[in-house]
Amino acid sequence: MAKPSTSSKFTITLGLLFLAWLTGMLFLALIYSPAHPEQQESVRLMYIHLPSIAVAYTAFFLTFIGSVLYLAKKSIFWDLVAASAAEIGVLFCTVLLFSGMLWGKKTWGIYWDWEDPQLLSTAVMYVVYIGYLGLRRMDLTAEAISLRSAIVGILGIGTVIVVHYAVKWWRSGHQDRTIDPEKLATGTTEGIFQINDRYLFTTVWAIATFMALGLWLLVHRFRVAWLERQLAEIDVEEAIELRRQESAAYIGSER
Amino acid sequence: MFRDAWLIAKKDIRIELSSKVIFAQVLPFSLLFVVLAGMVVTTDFVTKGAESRNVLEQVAPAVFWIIATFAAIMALGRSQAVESSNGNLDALRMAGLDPAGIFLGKAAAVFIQLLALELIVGFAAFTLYGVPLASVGLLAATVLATTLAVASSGMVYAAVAAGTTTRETFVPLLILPVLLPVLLAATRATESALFGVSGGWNWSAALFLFSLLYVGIGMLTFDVLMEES
Amino acid sequence: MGWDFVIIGYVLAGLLFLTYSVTLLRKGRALAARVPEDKRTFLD
Amino acid sequence: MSSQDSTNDKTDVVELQNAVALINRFPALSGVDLRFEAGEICHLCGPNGAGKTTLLRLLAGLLPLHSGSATVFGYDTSSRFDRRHLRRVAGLLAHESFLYDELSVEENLQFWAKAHRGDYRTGRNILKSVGIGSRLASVPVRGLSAGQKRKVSLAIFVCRRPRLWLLDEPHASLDEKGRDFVDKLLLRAVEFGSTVVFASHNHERSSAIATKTISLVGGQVHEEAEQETAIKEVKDVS
Repeated sequence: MAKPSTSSKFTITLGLLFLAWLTGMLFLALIYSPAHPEQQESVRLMYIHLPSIAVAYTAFFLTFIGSVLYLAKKSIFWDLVAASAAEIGVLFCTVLLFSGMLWGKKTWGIYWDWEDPQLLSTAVMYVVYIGYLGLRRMDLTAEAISLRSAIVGILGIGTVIVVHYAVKWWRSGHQDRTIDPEKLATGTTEGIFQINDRYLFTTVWAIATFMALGLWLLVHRFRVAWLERQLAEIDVEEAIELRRQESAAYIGSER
Repeated sequence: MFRDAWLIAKKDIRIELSSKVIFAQVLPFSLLFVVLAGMVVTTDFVTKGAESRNVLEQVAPAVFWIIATFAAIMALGRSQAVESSNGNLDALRMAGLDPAGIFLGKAAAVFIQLLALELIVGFAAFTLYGVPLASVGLLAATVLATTLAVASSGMVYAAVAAGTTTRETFVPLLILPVLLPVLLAATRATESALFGVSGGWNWSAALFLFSLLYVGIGMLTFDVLMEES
Repeated sequence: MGWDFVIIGYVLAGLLFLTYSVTLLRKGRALAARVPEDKRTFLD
Repeated sequence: MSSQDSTNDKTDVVELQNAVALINRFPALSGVDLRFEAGEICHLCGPNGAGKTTLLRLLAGLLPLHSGSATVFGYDTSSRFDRRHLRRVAGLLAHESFLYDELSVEENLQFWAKAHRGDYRTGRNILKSVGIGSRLASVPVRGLSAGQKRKVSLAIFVCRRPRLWLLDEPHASLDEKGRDFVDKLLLRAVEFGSTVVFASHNHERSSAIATKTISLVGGQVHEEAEQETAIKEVKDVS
């Protein structure tokens, strides 16, 4: 530990563990797992898509928890947890969206399916939390940012749920398409596991791997946020000192 | 609380009556949009179920509510700008008005302005696009519920960004995802009111519930949102 | 069939995570160097 | 609550110890020590950027305290709850007009008198005595000159009858008559039991009425001086 950094024994262990798991995951996903009879090789995209969903949802849920606890306890710790989790969530949501689009193109022949409530509510979720991250950079006092983003962090989850059901009911009024993508999606996942438990094993492994990555990133992101907070305080102390000197200099010049 | 709400609402309406920003700027813009959409969208016929309608007729509810959403964002921006130009937000804080009352008042003023605007734009759009009207009652209920939902939820998110320098560009980013379910429900309910498809009342009721929810949220959170920025 | 998109997907995801992690670690180092040791308690 | 005890003790209205307040991370006040009693007229002076406006905003309860301690009427300005109470008893005449440009003078006065639960008549009378009669009352504020706007703000400020008068450059952009009027108002306010703090660059005028002159530099109190002024005469008379 020569140079100061955000690493600790915990993150280094977790990081090494992740790298080991990642090696295993790549082997499982690209070699061990056979091609799917219907989806063929593109089933391998599922091994980054599904774990991203798991991490993104967990992260946004953590933002929600952090926001609630911040409002309840006024603790900066939970405020920073909420902020860090939102950023990690947006990162994994990016992976989730483009891996899903690639998979959709190969399987359904389209990048984007407007009939799928899951897809649309995920897109809304993405925008909501990008807005949340934008709010955290606003030119307000630290306390105002924490309070307002806690409100958005709590309402954010609600928005995603409401959008999900709204889209679902909205689309249900339309006539059925020849292939219902939702059925197809769930159908094939069930199919995957029925046909070959190698798919299931790989998926579970990949989820564990991504969760480890998510946690590792979260811890580091939190520490960066924490350091930024400390640094801001130090800067303020310095600024106060400077301002006092300014006052002393003025008095000196007067005499 | 209601005294404060009434005071604020009256003041905001009076400001609109003398400055006419919504009616001299947002309204013409919205009407222009109605005409543009009519020119751009094809009038080819589509078959949907047993019925056959032209595309313009079919998309009229969606077009109308998209225009209304844009108008709402402008009205909300205006509602915030009025308070920030001469530091009036600080004066409101000093006055010690009930935050819930301020929320209700400002949301009510936006509600009334939007409602008036939608009546004119809606009349123009549905006449020009030549749509039928199956149920006046449902249409009225939908417009009321939607406008209430837009005004209440929009006011909450407009206040989240209040006091920041990049407010004008930031507010739409915050508001649009929230307005998406409102837009969907309003479009479906309006389709139902115009073409006589069933299910419209459920959508109106859902919109009404949504707006009640946001009225509650606004009354609870304005306390925090009105604090020092 | 489908290997092309699989490779694109994996490479993009890998690059994204790698860039983010490296940026985060470097930022952490830069910040940690400026914060005195007694304020670097991380609560873990 | 501790604040309750000190409200009974009426002598100390403002008590600041090493008070630091930030404006966007900039320490506009870098440690102010200040205390004064009820019935004083405090004149704040100092170069631009010395922290006068920030001090007034802190005393008005519009700014959170960063560190140190600052109580006004026993309200602790580091608590959100206390600040809210403080704002009801303090009045601030700020640089900004606090007026709605689109509304007329009359409409502004009516709205703010009601919002502040103030006395509309008082405001009306003040407007009349500073020369904004019925002819100007229906003009939108947008069309007024800076000095006229200032007078309207002043009328609204007075009609809420604050216990603590906080004025940021009350003499600015007013004509000679207006300035005299302001001075008279401040003296009257003290007579009725309020406390006055005002920032001004106009030394001659200020020292004529102030009981205390506080000069701020670099966000700190540089000099504090008590003086014999007109207010003492007023007190002697009454």
